[in-house]
Amino acid sequence: MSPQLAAYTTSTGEAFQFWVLGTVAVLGALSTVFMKKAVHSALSLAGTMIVLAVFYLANGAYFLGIVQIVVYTGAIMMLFLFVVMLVGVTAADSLKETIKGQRWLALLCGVGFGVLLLAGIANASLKDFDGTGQANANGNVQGLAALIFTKYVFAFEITGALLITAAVGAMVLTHRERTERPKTQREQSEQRVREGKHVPPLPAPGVYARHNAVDIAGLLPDGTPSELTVSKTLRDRGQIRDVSAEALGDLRALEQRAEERLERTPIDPVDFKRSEEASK
Amino acid sequence: MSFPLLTATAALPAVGAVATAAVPAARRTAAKWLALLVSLATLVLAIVVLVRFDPGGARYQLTESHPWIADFGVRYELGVDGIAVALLALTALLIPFIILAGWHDADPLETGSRRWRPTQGFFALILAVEAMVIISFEATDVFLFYIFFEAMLIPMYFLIGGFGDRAHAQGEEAASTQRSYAAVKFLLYNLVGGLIMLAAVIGLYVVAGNFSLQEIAQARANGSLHMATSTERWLFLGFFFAFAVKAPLWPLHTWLPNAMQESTAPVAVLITAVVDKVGTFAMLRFCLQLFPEASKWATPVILVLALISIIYGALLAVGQRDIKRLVAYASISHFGFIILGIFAMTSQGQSGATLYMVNHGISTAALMLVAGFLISRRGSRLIADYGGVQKVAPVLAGTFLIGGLATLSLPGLAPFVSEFLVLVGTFTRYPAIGIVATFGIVLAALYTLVLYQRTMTGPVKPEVSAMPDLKARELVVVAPLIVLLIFLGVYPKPVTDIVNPAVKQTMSDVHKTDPKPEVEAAK
Amino acid sequence: MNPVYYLYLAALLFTIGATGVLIRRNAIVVFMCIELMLNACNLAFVVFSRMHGNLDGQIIAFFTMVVAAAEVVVGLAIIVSLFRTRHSASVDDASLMKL
Amino acid sequence: MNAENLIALLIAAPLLGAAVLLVGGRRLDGVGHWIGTLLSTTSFVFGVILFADLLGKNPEHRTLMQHLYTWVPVAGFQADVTFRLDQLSMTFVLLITGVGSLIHLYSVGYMEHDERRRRFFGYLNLFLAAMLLLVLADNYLLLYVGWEGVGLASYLLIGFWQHKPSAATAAKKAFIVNRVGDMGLSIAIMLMFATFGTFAFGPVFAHATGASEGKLTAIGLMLLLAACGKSAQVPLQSWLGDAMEGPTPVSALIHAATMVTAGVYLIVRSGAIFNAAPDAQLVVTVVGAVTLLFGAIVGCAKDDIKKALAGSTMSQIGYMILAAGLGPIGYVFAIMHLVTHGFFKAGLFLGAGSVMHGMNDEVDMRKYGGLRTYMPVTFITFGLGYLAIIGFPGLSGFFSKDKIIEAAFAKGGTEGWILGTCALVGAAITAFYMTRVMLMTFFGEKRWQPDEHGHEPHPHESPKVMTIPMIVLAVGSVFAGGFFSIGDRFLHWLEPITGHSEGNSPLSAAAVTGATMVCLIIGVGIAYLQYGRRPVPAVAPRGSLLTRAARRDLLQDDFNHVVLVRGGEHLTRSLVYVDHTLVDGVVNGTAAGFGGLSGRLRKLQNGYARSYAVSMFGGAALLVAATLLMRAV
Repeated sequence: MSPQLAAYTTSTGEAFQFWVLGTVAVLGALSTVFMKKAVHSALSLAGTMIVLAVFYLANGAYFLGIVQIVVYTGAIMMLFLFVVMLVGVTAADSLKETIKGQRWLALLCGVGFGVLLLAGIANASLKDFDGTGQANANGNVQGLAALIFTKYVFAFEITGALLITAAVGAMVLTHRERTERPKTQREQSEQRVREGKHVPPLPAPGVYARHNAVDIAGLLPDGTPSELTVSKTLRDRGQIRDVSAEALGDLRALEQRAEERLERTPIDPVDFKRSEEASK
Repeated sequence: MSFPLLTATAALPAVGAVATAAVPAARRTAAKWLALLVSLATLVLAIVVLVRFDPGGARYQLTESHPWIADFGVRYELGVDGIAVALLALTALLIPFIILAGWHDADPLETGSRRWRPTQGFFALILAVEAMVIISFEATDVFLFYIFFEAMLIPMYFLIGGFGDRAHAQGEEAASTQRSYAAVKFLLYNLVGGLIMLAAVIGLYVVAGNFSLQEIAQARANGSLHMATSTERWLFLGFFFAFAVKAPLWPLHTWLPNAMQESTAPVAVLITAVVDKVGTFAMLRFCLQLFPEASKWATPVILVLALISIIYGALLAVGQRDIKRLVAYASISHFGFIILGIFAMTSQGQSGATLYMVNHGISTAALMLVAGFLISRRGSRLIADYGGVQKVAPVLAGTFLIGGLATLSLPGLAPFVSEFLVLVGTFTRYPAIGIVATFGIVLAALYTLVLYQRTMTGPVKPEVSAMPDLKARELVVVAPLIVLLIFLGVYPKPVTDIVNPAVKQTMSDVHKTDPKPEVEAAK
Repeated sequence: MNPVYYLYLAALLFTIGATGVLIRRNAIVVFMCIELMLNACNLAFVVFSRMHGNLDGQIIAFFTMVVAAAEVVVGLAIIVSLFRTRHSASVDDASLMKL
Repeated sequence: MNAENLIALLIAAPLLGAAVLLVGGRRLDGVGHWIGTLLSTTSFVFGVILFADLLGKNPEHRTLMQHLYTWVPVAGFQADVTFRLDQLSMTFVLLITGVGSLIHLYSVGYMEHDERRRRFFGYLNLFLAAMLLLVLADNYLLLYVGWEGVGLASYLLIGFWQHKPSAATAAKKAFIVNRVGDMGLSIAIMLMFATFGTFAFGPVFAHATGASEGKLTAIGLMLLLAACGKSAQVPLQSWLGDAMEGPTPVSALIHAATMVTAGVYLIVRSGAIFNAAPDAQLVVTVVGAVTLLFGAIVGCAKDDIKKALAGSTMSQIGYMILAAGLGPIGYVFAIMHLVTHGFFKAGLFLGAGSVMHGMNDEVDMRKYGGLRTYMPVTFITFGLGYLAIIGFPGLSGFFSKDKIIEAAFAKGGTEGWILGTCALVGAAITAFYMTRVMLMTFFGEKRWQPDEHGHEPHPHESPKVMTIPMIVLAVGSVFAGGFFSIGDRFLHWLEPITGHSEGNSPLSAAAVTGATMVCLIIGVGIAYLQYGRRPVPAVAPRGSLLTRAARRDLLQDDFNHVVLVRGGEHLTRSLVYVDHTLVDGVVNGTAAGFGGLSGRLRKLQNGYARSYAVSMFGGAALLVAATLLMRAV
């Protein structure tokens, strides 16, 4: 881009870009906060970050703009997604507040802080924009490099040390060394017996071999679904498909047909109707 | 540069404390002897100070001065006047007796663990207290004084909370609960006082620009340092509050009975005869010198509080059932006299108050240590558990009686002289207060003699019938104190000669002269 | 348009991020919000750089990114190990510090 | 060698004795009593030497001063250890050391079986030293030392048998009541210091007239309070009766002959002050008059021989105080009565001790009777003492008491009449109760019975070591008065110190003597009718209201008990409560308050990182606000 972009006033193009992308950035930020699922939040954030990268470019920080996209959005946000995948979905995803008054206080503080900050910026006399034209005269990357390896060399070295430490730290934190022998199957079963719950293996999902998907709860003898049969992650996500009503409906229909054939009086049409509805 | 004698008097016990604490666990007796020898050596140094001190000379003598924290004008500045010398000598004198009296107080109950070293700790703490008290008497830098005034609390806290009477009516667990209550109470009271004083010390620095007592007092005297009236009053109150807690003055006194009751007799003596003296001493040295006008302003209230202390302490002593508590309340009454003497602002009152500090130290030590011997024999602090001891242990009873008579200020024993001086000094300026204070001497007779009657006379109780009389070690503790009580009662001139010039200086600091008699009859 | 508007935007994003930190319980989302705040700061730095006509602001933003990367690595590691031991990624479950 | 230098030795001898005997320990048990007696006698010998020296001097120069050292030197406050030996103190020195030595001798026999005899003599010597210090001191502060010193000795001796709770209580009571008096003395000294700038006798007396009368009256009243305490005058008389718990020689020496008369000494010594404070003098005479009647009435009702004598002592000292309050008219006679009283009352007590010694320490007179045949020496000496005290013509008491009654009338005006009448009535009652004691003890039927162990007392005469002092004292009680009065020897001896004036008596001396005689006869007569003619019941009859009250010391003790002891107990108990709940409660309450507050605040620390974050964020917002605000201002 041309140096005059970084001048005192911006071109109409940049203004247009700002207003459009700025709106996108804010919306992205908001949905980062308010999306229920972590994946959605992550994606929204990635969007906001890309918008910011564009803004960096617009402000003459070409290097940073690229880094923002490559490193930040490309690497870090992917890391986030991996972790979301690892951790799965928990009850923490719910937006329901558990600490009393926390939400109202947070909003109050947020609004207050924001207003004050905005007021502060408005108050400051920020009329003079030198623009980065002069600074980027020898190229933005070269300019940055010159600074990093001269003025900020110590900070740079220390940052390097920080990164190494962080890498080692992350490994130490996530590395799990087995300090004890893992339990054998026998010991596990003995423990189950001792605790007295789930003595047999957990029941499998699927009903009557009609459904064998993992998200369909197995039915108990009375026809109600058993939560135990479905994996915890699905349970937490609320992604269980309940087919008990359908099964019961089928049973009813079967019985009715048997009645008809045996020419007995039909039983309880109301129940029948309901089961029909349920099966839809 | 001459030998830093004053530093040496404080450093010796400090070093001794460290050395004593370092004695291996198994060598308990060696630790005791080491502590005793150190305290005796300190006494020798104190006597050298006493001899080198020239009553007619400069106000502060044997001075030492080195910069310490240059940015704040804090200096390591020592110097003694007559009052400080007297109290320095008293402290150095009493510590060997306290150590000797507490010879077995900190023996561990079971000798198994090699890491358990209560004995070493006990004696090291006593020496540490001695070092800090001595340096408080010597410091002429307000900040230096403050540091040690406060630091004293640490070893005292452990002495009170860590060591108590062996036998306890409600069992060891209850005893340790009460002990820690007493220790915490002691600490909190004194910390609050110290905190307020800290604020005043900082305030003083802001106003005066340095911490040197001599410089500030001089600047105050020649008018080059002007303080606004209200500033002076606030600063005065800050200082006075801390000293009144330490002294203790009614109604800030309630920590003393608890502390004295729960600690062993030697530690109780340490509290009331040594540590508390720093409070009254500091009133005389800091409150009056630094804030003469505010002192005069506060005098009426302080006198009334002192008067209440006298009467209230004595009345409560009458009502006590516990020997040590009784002595504690008696001490409160006596501290009332001391404060009365200081703030009566007459030569007699202030000389008397200084003399009183010395005498009270000796007399309380005598009474309390004998009481401690008595308690250790029977294993109870309750007066009602005794009776007829005089019959089985006449020497113990006799020394106890002499200690008691000293407490009630019998003429011929040291406290009489000082008490009378205080009364006379007060009376010449405030007749009504002097007269009411005189009631204190009647009440003193009451609580002392009631105590003696209930414990020592009457039919011999079966529990005390096998009580042994004083042993040689105990006699070595008590006899010199009694000799000293009699000597200073008959011939107090050596002390008054040292004290008088200092009092004269203080009187001129506060711009007060003694009231003139109606008829000039004295030649 | 005055480039100051970028600053307003940065402030807004920062506030949204901060509010998000306060109201979300999922540690991962909280982390994202922190990233958002950092990014808002970076934007401000870049705009300051433009304002002053030198590159120091960009340098700071660069360092911020590096530090943010380190922080994310460690933070996510913490979340993972926390999740392993407590089977939860809720920040409220990590409240052992209370008495 | 100058005679002055002997003065300190007067005190030093018994002091040495006390120190040796009390510190010496068991080794001295065998000889302790002789050491004590020897040193007391030594002191007496020094006294006699000094007396001879004084007699050899011109009456105007009979004051010897010995300055030992400066005691308490504080700016403006100068207390010296200086002794003053003049005619007044000389009189006392001779009385104290003389009677004291006799009683030491007597005690050798009386205390023979007491295992703590050495200590007893140590205490006696201590008493002598303190008493001598009291009368020899040249300033009030030194006098105060002696004053409290005798109090201490009295305390130790009353409580000598301290295994008896009654003795220990009596000792404590004596000391504390005395302390109330001592308070008066110390206030008096303070007043003197504030008024004169000194409290040495010489300057104070010389400038007494220069001070305002109000101050002098105050000093006088405070001195009177002191005297009341020490001399058992109303209202501080209650301890004397109980003090009879002590061994009898102690009652004789301390609580009859010497210590209790210290109050009289104090008033006479301070004559210069009282002379300038007529109001104070009036109060002194009133106290004296009241006490002489009070003591006499109490003496009438007591069945305990020692307590009856104690009442009598109180009454006789009342006479002396009365005389001392009359001013120069009475000073000499106060002292003269004091000396003669010292003889006969000591003799009477020793006699009583001798009776008890023979009667297994029985003190109830109703269990005596007819003892004159069993113990003739005691009977005769006691009888002579009896005649002396009731004022039988020619014996000591006659001369001294008669003079006091005369002096009372000589005060003039209504006061004179009232005081004189009181003194006369007192004389009659004295005659009554002393006759009663005499009759109940030595006359009538024998009334003693075996005690609960079945031991019947075998009354017998006491050993020589006890009877000799009694005889000497009896001789004194017979002749001392006459010796003093003939040619007004005593008057001339003391006059340079105390001054003397005749006053203006509305009655002639003969009339007073006549009236006294009449009173005497009435008193003796009534007693004879009541106790001589009729057998004495072995158990005391219930008696009239007055008798019953008198038996209880006219209820004064009950008053003390209810008001002071009980009231004091309640006061201290409630103060202990207040201290615990209120003064300490405020502190503990503050502590509890902080504890509660921190409990509340702790709830804010809920452990949720998000909560903390909110507060951080809020803080940040506030900081921004503050910054903006500061910039705006």
